[in-house]
Amino acid sequence: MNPALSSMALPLLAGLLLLLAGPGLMRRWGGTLTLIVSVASGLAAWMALQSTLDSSRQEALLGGWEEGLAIRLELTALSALLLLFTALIHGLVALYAQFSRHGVSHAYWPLSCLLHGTLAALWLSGDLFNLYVTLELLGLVSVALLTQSGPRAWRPALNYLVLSLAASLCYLLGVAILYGQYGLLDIELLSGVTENDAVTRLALVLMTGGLMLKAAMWPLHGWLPAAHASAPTAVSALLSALVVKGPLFILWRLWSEVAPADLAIQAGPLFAAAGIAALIGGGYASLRSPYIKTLVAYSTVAQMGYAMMALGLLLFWQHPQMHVALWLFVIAHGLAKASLFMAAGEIQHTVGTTRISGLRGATQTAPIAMFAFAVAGGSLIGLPPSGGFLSKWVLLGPLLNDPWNWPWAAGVFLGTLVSAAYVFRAVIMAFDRVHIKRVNLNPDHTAQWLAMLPALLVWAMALSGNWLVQWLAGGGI
Amino acid sequence: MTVALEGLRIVLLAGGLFFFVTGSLGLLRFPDTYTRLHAVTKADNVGLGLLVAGLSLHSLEWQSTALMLLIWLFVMASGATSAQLLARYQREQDRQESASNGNR
Amino acid sequence: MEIAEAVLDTALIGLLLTMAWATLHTQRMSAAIALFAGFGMVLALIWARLRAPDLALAEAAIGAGLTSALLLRAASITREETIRIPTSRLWLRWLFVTAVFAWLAVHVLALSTLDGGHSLPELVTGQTPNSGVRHPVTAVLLNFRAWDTLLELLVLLLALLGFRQIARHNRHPYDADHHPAPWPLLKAWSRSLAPLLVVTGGYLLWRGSDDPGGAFQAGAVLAAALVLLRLSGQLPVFRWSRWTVRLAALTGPALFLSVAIGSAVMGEGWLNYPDNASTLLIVLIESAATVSIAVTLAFLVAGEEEDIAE
Amino acid sequence: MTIVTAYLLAGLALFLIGLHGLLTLQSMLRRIMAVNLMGSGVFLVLTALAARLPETDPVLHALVVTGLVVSISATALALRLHGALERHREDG
Repeated sequence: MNPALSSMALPLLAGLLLLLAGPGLMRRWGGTLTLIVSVASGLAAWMALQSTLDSSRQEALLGGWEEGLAIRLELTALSALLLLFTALIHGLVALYAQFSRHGVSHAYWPLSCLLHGTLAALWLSGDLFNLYVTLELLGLVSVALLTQSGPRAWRPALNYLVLSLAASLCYLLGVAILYGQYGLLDIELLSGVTENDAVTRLALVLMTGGLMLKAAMWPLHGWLPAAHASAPTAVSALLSALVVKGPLFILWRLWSEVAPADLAIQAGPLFAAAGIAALIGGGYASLRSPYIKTLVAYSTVAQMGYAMMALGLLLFWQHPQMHVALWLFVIAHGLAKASLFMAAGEIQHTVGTTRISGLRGATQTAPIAMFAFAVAGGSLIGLPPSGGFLSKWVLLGPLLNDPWNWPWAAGVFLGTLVSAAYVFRAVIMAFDRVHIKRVNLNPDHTAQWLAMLPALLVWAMALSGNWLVQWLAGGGI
Repeated sequence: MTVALEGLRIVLLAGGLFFFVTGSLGLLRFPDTYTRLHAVTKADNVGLGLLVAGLSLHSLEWQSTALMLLIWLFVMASGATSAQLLARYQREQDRQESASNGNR
Repeated sequence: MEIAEAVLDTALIGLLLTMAWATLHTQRMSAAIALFAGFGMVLALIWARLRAPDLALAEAAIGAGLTSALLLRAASITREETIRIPTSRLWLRWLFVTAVFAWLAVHVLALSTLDGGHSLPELVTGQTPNSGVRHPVTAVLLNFRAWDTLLELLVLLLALLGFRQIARHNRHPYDADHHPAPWPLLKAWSRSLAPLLVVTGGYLLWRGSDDPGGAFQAGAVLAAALVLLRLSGQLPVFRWSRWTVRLAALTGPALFLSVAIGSAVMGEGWLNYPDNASTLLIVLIESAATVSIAVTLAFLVAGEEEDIAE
Repeated sequence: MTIVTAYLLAGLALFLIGLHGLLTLQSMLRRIMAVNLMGSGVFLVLTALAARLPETDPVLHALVVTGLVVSISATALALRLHGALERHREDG
């Protein structure tokens, strides 16, 4: 358990030290310290992952008090993998932010470290109220990061802050009702006690509503496109790849552990249907958006719908393969989305416009960034060598082998079709070399190569697929 | 003995209530800020004084009475000062207003 | 006594709900803010009524005091606008709200009677003696659920960082002539009030281990003192660029985190205070937290005119 | 109609008034106040639940103190953002 705790404490400590150091030192040492912390935290997460392989579930009761009283931190193979994933994404984005020309202001580094620490605290926490505080922390870090790009981001940031406040209050009301009924805040103790009555259903509905709003799942996604498109490139990469996944993780824990089994089975199809609606709604909005970054932001909404569908099917069938598919998808989507946003940021700076029409001839003017965009887009669609393909393959396995489930498989194919539509829309525009959009800036090659890095990692996921599957399935669900 | 005390307590509390009501009534009915400030600070302070006297008879321990007296003193001090500041601020607003429509 | 309590409760609840509704739906903004301050006070009364003195202290200092100061400052910037109350299909909306209320109320009513044996409160009172403090709420805040309090200090710090981000794009740095010189009366009053507030804050902090009080209430009272001195011109503009201010704002979370890591490395586990030193550690953490809460809240309320040369 | 039920229902009503205000009001300052009311409603529900025991439940009181400080910090940031937006719009 100690390596996981150190993987969480390192970024928090680094963030506080950077803040204390002040602007001068932050400009010079901010980037390197953040990179070192990400690498160290990643190593600690790797050791935690290895330790979970033999004893599947480790836990720590903070302060040494008994079960219900102390806050419980749990480490499973999945949370260790998510710790590693968070450290990896933070490292890649820090690398990009450090070396790209239009980098980030010096205040970005402590906030990125604090975001890393908050996410680690969220993956490990096993207490409902502790999850409320981490959710609130996540919302405030995202708003602080959002306001970095100056006045144009203030209105979406304010909208996001007010809505995420209301969402976490809905979640807190649900926690209050659960505590009122069972007198417990600990997830593991609650899972043994909850039964399928009206009060528990009401509490779970409130908590799910709050979490869906924070995870920008389809009917409640309004705030995300404006917020993620107006943020600086590195920030929107972090927000889309990681911050949106926090509430999804809590939703999964809620419905797979706290909710009674028969209630979860009833809720499964609802989630799956909402997921398909999100895939189509988000995809359609992404198709119609005239700006590159809003296209990528709406695709986040669509892909979250895909995660919701995988969650719904998992709840309905309790099939271990669905669990593996859900978390493979989360990792593949994180890497792909980080690469997409970084590539989009680079293309925008090189081409000089934020509109999709400016992409004409981008394969000529910004070749490496466009290649990264296409590769990451391929993983979003699920084209073979990528992580996205791996997760869809694992999901479709049980779906296809008995005819009753074919409608769900049709939903997955429809989602794939829609995501293919909006990715190829941008890529085809880039190959149009007849009337190339004149480029006024000399392209920044190092940044474009860095934008490609996560896309290559998504492809590498296909190679390391069997370890990932073995960890997720074998290491304890 | 206690009947007299009881009677006195009720009279004091009723007096306090009366002053609070007149204070709020003054706040609602008076035309401008200055007169409202008068109503609120003066009437409520006296009301609070009577209330403190009535309540101290109720408990008869010197600690709570001393505490209530301290609170009353503090409310009077803060009430008087904020009334002064508000009145001064209002006068400045009126002066600016008269100056602006004077030279318009 | 039964009727008196019923009258008190109906009065409080009636006042609370009407003020809440009025705050959102009155025409003039200044009236809305006055009602909001009143709402904060009524809520503080209700916390006292529900036998929660810690909350009454915190609500009065934070909810009614600092939030209203923040709202007044925000309202002074926004143009005085009388809002157009959306009256389209008003009754339909209110019908829907009452329907949802009825649905929620039916379920929540089942909670009002405590049927199952809820072991957690007895567990807390049982364990409080060996938690280093006597007051159970402070024991929960700083020992049993110390991880929540640490994360929550980070929440305050992050609100300040977000505040700082906006200041960096702020083209309205503090210029002395723009602000009228504070009146002598205001200066005299704040000079006599500030020591009183500091003493009360210190008292609340110290009493926190045995009776209601503690870091948050003390921090809010000290923040009020700082804001008062700042607005009356006796304190210079709060500058985040000066390292002393940064150190003050960061002591709380930094000390708490180092104690947590120290207990994990040297002691038995994360946030597991050694038994003989738990009281000392809690008092140390609580005073550091009070300092950082006071500086952070003072910054959030009166730190707006920041110099952008940082 | 014990005290606990009365204040539980008052908390719920407060939460719904805040939620309704948040969804229907246009002025951002009012929506920030509405979110504050929602927060107070949830805290009232928590404290009413704490009052069920003869000597109130310390865990819930600690949760509400934490919630209060979380809501003041988020409100302060929201109001600062709103102020910056207003001043930005004035400068054009």
